[in-house]
Amino acid sequence: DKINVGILSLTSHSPSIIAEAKGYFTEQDLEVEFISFQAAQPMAVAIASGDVDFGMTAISGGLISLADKGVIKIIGGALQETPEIEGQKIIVSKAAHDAGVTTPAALKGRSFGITTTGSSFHYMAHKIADKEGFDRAEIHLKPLQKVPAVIAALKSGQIDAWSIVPNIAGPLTKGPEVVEIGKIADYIDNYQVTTVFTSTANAEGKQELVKRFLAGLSRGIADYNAALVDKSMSEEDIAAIVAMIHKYIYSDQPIDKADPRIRAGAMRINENAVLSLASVEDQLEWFKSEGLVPEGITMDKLVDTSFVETR
Amino acid sequence: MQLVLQNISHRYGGTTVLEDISFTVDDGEIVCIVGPSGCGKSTLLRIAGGLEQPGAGAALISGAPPEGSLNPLTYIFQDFALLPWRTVEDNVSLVLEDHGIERRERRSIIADVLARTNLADFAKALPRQLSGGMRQRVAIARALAVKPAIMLMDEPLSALDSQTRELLMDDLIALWSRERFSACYVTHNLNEAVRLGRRIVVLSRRPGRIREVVEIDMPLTERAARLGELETLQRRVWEIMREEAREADREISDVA
Amino acid sequence: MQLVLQNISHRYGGTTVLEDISFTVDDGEIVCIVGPSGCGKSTLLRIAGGLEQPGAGAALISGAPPEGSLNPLTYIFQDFALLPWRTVEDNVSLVLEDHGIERRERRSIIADVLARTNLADFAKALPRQLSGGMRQRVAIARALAVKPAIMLMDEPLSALDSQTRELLMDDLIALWSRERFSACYVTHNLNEAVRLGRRIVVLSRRPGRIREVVEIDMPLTERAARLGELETLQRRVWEIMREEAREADREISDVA
Amino acid sequence: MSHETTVPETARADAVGTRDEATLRPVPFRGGGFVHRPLGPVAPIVFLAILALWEIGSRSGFISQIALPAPSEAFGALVDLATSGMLWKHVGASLYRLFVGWTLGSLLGIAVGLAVGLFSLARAGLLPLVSALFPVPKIALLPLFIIWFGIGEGSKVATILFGTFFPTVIATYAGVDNVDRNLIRMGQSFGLSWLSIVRKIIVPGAMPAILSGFRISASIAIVLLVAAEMIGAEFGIGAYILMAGALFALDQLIAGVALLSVLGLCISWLIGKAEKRLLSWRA
Amino acid sequence: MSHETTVPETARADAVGTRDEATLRPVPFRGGGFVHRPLGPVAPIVFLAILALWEIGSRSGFISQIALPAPSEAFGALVDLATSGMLWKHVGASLYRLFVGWTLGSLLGIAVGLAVGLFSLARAGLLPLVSALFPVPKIALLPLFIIWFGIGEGSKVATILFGTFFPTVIATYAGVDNVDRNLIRMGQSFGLSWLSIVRKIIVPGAMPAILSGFRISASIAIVLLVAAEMIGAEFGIGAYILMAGALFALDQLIAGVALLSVLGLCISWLIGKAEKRLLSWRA
Ligand SMILES: Nc1ncnc2c1ncn2[C@@H]1O[C@H](COP(=O)(O)OP(=O)(O)OP(=O)(O)O)[C@@H](O)[C@H]1O
Ligand SMILES: Nc1ncnc2c1ncn2[C@@H]1O[C@H](COP(=O)(O)OP(=O)(O)OP(=O)(O)O)[C@@H](O)[C@H]1O
Ligand SMILES: [Mg+2]
Ligand SMILES: [Mg+2]
Repeated sequence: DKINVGILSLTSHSPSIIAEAKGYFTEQDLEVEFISFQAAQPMAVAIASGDVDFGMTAISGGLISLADKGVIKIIGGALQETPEIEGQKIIVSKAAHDAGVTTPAALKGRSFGITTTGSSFHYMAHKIADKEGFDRAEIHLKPLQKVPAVIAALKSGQIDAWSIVPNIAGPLTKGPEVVEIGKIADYIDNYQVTTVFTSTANAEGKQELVKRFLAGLSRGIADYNAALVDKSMSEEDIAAIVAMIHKYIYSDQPIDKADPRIRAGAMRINENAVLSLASVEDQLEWFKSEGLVPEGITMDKLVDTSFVETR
Repeated sequence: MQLVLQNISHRYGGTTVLEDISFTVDDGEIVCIVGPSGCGKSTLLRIAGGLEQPGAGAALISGAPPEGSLNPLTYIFQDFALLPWRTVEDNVSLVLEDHGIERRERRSIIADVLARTNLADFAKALPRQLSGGMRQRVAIARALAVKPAIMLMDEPLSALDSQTRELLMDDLIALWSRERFSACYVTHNLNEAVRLGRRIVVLSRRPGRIREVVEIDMPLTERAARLGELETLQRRVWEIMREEAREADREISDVA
Repeated sequence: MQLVLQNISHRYGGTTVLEDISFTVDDGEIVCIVGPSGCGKSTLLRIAGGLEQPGAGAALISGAPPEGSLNPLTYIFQDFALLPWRTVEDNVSLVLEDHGIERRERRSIIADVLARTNLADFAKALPRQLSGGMRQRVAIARALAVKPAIMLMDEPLSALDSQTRELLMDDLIALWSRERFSACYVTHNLNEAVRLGRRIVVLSRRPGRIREVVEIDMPLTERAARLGELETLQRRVWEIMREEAREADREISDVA
Repeated sequence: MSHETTVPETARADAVGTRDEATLRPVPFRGGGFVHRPLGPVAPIVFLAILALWEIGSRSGFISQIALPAPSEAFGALVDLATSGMLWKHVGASLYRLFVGWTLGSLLGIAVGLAVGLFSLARAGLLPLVSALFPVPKIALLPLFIIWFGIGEGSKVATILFGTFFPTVIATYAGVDNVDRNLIRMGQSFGLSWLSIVRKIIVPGAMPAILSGFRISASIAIVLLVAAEMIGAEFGIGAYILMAGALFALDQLIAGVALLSVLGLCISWLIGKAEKRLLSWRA
Repeated sequence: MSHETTVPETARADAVGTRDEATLRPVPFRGGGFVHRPLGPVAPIVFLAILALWEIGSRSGFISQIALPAPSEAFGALVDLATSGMLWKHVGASLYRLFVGWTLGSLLGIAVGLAVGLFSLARAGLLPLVSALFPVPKIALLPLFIIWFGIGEGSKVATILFGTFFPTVIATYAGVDNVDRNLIRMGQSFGLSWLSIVRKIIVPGAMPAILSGFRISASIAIVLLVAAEMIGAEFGIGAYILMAGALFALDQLIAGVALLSVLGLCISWLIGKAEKRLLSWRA
């Protein structure tokens, strides 16, 4: 069967690329075409409209909205914060650091970069505020649409703080403009950062296809974790996998430049796409509490638990 | 063919423009209509040609149009009304195209009328390349192409400078001498009226009523030589109109 | 004050427009310039008024302008050249504002010239509310406001219909009888030329050369009564020009 | 009157002077058409009909929920916005940006446009630049604007300023070019100073063109509001629309777009008023 | 000639007929100005001067690297793009979208514009809708466009189609309205059929307005290219610019913007050619 898989230019989307390159999807009798997106929200919309079959992104307000309209479903988990692997960082600009923002507690009254309202960054900012015990409104959110825009704003000191995955945070904190002040893991337990999702039509009408996709993906996830997170593969195999990924990610840079970027700070992706329901529910509750999604949406409407193991 | 205007009145919105106008244009006769600005001359001519429906009264025709006439009542406009994107010959062709005349015959009609108006050399020229006088000649050629029974001319010379007007008036008189067309000729210019008109219908200022109808018995071709007599006639018409014209001139339009 | 044109020639790009024109406008005298379309009449007048620099020759003035003249050489344009966004009085005011005349005096000058041109009732009207004849009267009032020594008039009546033209010609003659202004009066219209001119300079078609200068000794005020004599004169001028006019009319412009 | 002489002269002569009452018939009417009759309240009826059809389509499920929300839902979103008091915050923020950006852009544009219209050197030097930069999409420049003007009000105002500057330049210089040369010549012939001619003849003469340029620049400014508020805007109609898009809250999206539409109508109404006042001298 | 009669009659009489050669003096020149002299190659000189200054500023560090790359770098990016063969892929993809979207939008726009221009009912019903939808920013509708037209070429073409449709409608109906009523009346007076009048008088008469509408719609189409290629475009100049912007690769960004500018110039040159051919009848 032919399926379309949406990807973003982020290393966390590598498992499906690996699965395709290594023929795991072909084994499942799936012919995969990758469709690149600049942002998560259009991918969710494209899945709703049936242009794309499967995608993997953070849970956003747009995704929940579409789930509420009964057109898409979360079917598995992907990136998740785990205690033993380095997780997302809270970073601040040099200027803010000099002004005394050395711990997340000092973010009260500071500006915090996000891409769009209802994005995972928005969630993280509020979770920090909640845990540090100040009002959510006291952290000033600056929607900047795109990750690179946030980076630029942070580097030039136009915003004070941001939170981001380690492979982006790493290179930033190496430079003089950005300082790390904390970890997201301290504020959110077992944060299910990204999930696998598909259209309701697929989840309900083509369950067998979904299963085959997840099976192929799971093998890709296993390879990804082995190669980049646990580094339990031989260097040759790792290099081969990096080369596969490079076809889609950082493809505008030569392989020798892209290679370290791909390897740096890879985060664990749940084996067999296991899903943390607790984290998803926490996120859903937050969206509801902020009035970003319709009141009536339930976990049942958002998640189809029949495909993967949950915890 | 005759054109008969019977008790025509007309109003635009609240203002009466024409009141109870009746006269007849006989075959082979040029009737001139003069009157001050805005007295409704153009409106009257539009009614006569069926371009506008009169508020009261009727424009009637009697008698059959001459054989082969494609458009018995044909206009000649003050601003020439040539299509600027068509050459001279195509402008003439325009009015023949809807009549199912075959190409060959159309071309011969066009050549004929252009020759009769001395325009043969200009067949391929665009209107913008021609002087005002030549443009009006093209409009006349176009009118001739449809073999009209009666020509309705709305100040055909008033967009031209006075020398060109003089030249065209000579042409018109020559044309009339050859073809004896009938015409209803609207003008401001009393000199034109006395040079061309068999009768001159003098209108009052708005609302236009017939003030007087002046008959001129002198044959058209003799008039150039008897300008003195015409001068007195022209003076007489001007005396009738002078005050009306002055009033019309001093009218102030909507202070909106 | 006299205006002296000496051997004026002018060319635009490759085409010679004027060739070796010389004549003089004496004090209190109206000189008419007639000639076929495009022969360079307007160009000549622009040169006379210092709006254009002649290719060769010179426009000169001799004698002092009358006391208090703000603008010795003053134009009256064919298209009236009124500012459409100013009322009649403000249009007159425009030409006084740059001369440092104080407000009170300005108002009295405006009232004076409007009264002399019978425009007092129209002081607050906008140009668009006026008929063409009234607009040209405003332009004349504006010209009077700067106390000109010589008026340069470029076909001042040719944008008007012939009845209004007749009325304005009467006004001009009355004005001249009172004020004896000198003027250089360009026109196409031979009737105007013989009614107004002390001398008529007849130009050939382009390049404009002086064909003939016709002197008319009859006093202006008598001319209305002696139209017969003028008629012959007009005929004579027309005979001189007819062929030139016909040629000019049949000229085809750039086939670009 | 004929092309050949086939019509016998006698037939003509017969007709002269005789009026055959029996054959009197009216001149056929052939005018009419090609004019616009006012048709009464068609526009509101069409508008309401579309809304009604849309509502019915949505309710019956014919128009899918994810394709388009029902107008009533969009209206509901608008009411929510108003009751929560956020409406004024959003509208206020946008109006401020529009006002500042548009005013500065227009002033600069008029100044440059006058220079281009009056001085050959300015025309030769600036006009090609203006023509080259006018069609550059402003969203493409957002990253640069962030660097140049920051993520605060600066970049938002600048986006709108840039968007309004170029059309105003073009409208102004075209207006100056279109001022009747005869009026300028008249001014010169009365010895008016250069400045008087510019102030009293050229500027008022170019005013209709400048005002109609305002219409265009105002709609461009409104269109650019969304782009401008992409960067770091908490409030503003554009930010509201972007947020609605990100959350896929189509009711709010439509509500926001309707707000922009209404804003555009209001501004063009205001400009219409200004035209009526300033250009009352026109027919 | 004076307002009061203070000037003595004798002073006048003296002057008549005497020409005082000594006082002969030229008429003061007061024309001139307010015309545009062609100044030779000022535009290219200004353009080159700006590029040179910019380059020097960048090299000397006066213009910071992050604020603006040197023009040579942007040119380098363009050369890279060309040598890698990607240039044609990007340009080709964009041209295809522009062509299809603009053609469909223009055809539909002309059809609707003619209907609005010719029929009172269409005018009353459609015109308010067109006016209301024209100023809606297309980026605001992107999420809807994905649902309606998918993420393939559909939504990109639709964005451009929508962008070009409305201005074409407005240009066309305004053109029809501006056709000389006297020409229409002439057509009627010669008994031309309704269709003949529309085909031979109204359409050619509206052509100048339609063509100048094309100029506007073409630049709008180019501006919208960036917005259109926001959704799922791998290739295209807009996609290239967006990618460059996302990576803050300012040299590529400037290169892409320059490409758009050149594209705009080419299209307006083509339209100029078309105008010359189709409107050769104008002065
Ligand atoms: N379609 C129209 N709607 C309303 N009023 C009109 C219309 N056509 C003409 N009028 C008015 O009717 C009056 C007579 O107009 P008409 O054009 O017939 O006068 P005219 O005698 O031809 O004038 P002119 O000598 O200036 O050509 C004028 O006051 C004019 O403003
Ligand atoms: N500024 C100009 N540049 C180039 N050619 C010009 C210019 N002004 C006038 N001409 C040309 O010079 C010739 C004379 O023009 P001018 O306007 O002086 O003639 P005119 O006698 O006033 O004509 P008309 O009787 O039509 O008013 C014409 O052929 C005209 O095309
Ligand atoms: Mg009329
Ligand atoms: Mg002239």
